[in-house]
Amino acid sequence: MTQFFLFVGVGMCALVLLCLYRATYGPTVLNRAAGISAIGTKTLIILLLMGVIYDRIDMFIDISMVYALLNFIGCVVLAKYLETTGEVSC
Amino acid sequence: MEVTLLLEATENAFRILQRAREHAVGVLDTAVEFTAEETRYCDEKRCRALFTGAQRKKTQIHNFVGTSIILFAFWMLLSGKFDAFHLGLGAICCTLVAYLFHDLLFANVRVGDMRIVTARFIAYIPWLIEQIVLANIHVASLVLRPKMPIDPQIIEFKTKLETDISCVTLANSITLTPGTITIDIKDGVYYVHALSQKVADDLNAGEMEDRVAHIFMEADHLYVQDVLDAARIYQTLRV
Amino acid sequence: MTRASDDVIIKALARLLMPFIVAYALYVVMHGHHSPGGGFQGGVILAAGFVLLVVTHGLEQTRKRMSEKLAGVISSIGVFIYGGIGALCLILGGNYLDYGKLSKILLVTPAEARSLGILGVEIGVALAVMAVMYIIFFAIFTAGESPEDDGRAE
Amino acid sequence: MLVKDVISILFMLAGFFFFTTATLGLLRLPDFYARLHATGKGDTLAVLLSLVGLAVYHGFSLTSAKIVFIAVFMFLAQPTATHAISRAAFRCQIQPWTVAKGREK
Repeated sequence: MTQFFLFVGVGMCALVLLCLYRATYGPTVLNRAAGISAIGTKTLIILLLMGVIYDRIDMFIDISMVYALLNFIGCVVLAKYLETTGEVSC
Repeated sequence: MEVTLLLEATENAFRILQRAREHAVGVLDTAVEFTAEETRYCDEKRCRALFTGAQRKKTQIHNFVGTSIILFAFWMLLSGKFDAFHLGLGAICCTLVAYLFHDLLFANVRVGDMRIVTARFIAYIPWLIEQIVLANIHVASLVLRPKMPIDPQIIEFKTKLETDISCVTLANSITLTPGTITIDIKDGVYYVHALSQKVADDLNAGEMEDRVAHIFMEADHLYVQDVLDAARIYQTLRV
Repeated sequence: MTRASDDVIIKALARLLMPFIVAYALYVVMHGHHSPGGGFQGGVILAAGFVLLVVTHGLEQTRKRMSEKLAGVISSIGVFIYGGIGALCLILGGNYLDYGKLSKILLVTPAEARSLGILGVEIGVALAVMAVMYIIFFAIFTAGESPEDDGRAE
Repeated sequence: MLVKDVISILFMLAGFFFFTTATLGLLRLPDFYARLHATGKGDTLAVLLSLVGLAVYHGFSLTSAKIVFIAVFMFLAQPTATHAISRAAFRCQIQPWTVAKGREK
């Protein structure tokens, strides 16, 4: 069972690398924001899988909750900043 | 001769006096009427101020207690330690947070119809999850086909929903259902990005809007609870 | 600074989530000694909650709950709590932040005194970190022009 | 192998499949708004399924209650974050990709 979670985690890391392409070469800053938001949700699951594999899920669940929270807040703040300044075409 | 003149003059003087007296009485009467009106108006105003003050105080206390209870349940879920020390810490923290943010969690919510809204909302969730699964299968089928058959467009429609929370529920439901995301809301007009003509037509049919309006009881008996609240508070004020 | 635009969705979500974010931050602070986290992390989450409130509800709504002056006072109180507990340990004859010595005045066993001392230090650190982050964010967001300073500057 | 494990594996695999389609959508779709379709919907359902799988594997305890809480939070927050980004783009007058524009190039 642990091995299955390990494989899922490795696959998730591969997906994060694919998202990283969008976050790096995305044509504008908005595409980068979308890519980073997608990376955040995948990282949330990777953290929980690490918790299951190391058998310390009660500890990792707090970390992943904070990660979800900060991902959301960062996304909203970035959107608000881009909307106020209007510098979206770089 | 002089006597008749004198008599006439006296009569004239009497008549003028009489008219003046009538006039004065009329003025006084209107003055009295005005004063009565003024007092009644003042009374009404004070009564209304008292009434709204009492109502606001009552909702504030309700909000404070409700927020504290919900936060304490949340704290116990997080903490997992049920000894007196940690529960005491939790009580202190929750009271502090509820004092700071008591007007945020329950803004524009009437206490009476909470239960019906919650029950209907829970009944709404399975339909929403079914829609989300359909949406994902739609996206997956689009992406896995080599030639993506999409025809994106932005559509606008005006909503009939009034309160904030129902607008939010409708917007997030639109985002989660197949082929559409909410882009903007301006003065009750939704701007929705749709992936193809078919989903745009589905959205314009307005099935989801009717469901959301049914959840938050916007179509029927919106003001019954207001009347009930007002009657109760007036009664306590009069006694 | 923030336009009075009708961003109903983000506003309503922030309204719903805000008490839970702050309660979670306080949980992270209070349970720092037997789960991950502690003063610094809890303070940062608290400050992030206030940042969300500023971004969605505007400056005035946030100032009503905590003004910049109050934040300055809170940051000083946080540093004072941290330094005070450390100095108290020095006075009671231990090293700096040697919590075991606190058992003489708290009337508990040294182990419990250590736990309570760590809790106190963490509360101090969290208050200081939260207030300083809040002040930094306000200074950036208003570009250094605080309306509270207007009277004194002229 | 227990029944619980099988259910957990099924949920995790479904979640992983939807994560994959969301990522492919993020890479393949032609336009910023269309990419948000993939991440906004795909990540929500995938996180939901994965968290349910983990909660089933862990069994009934306080930890799985916390996992359910994260699921509720993501359910609320992910559409809102999608809306926030797309609104920023819309207010800055970025026009969406259409079929006619695609043919010109």
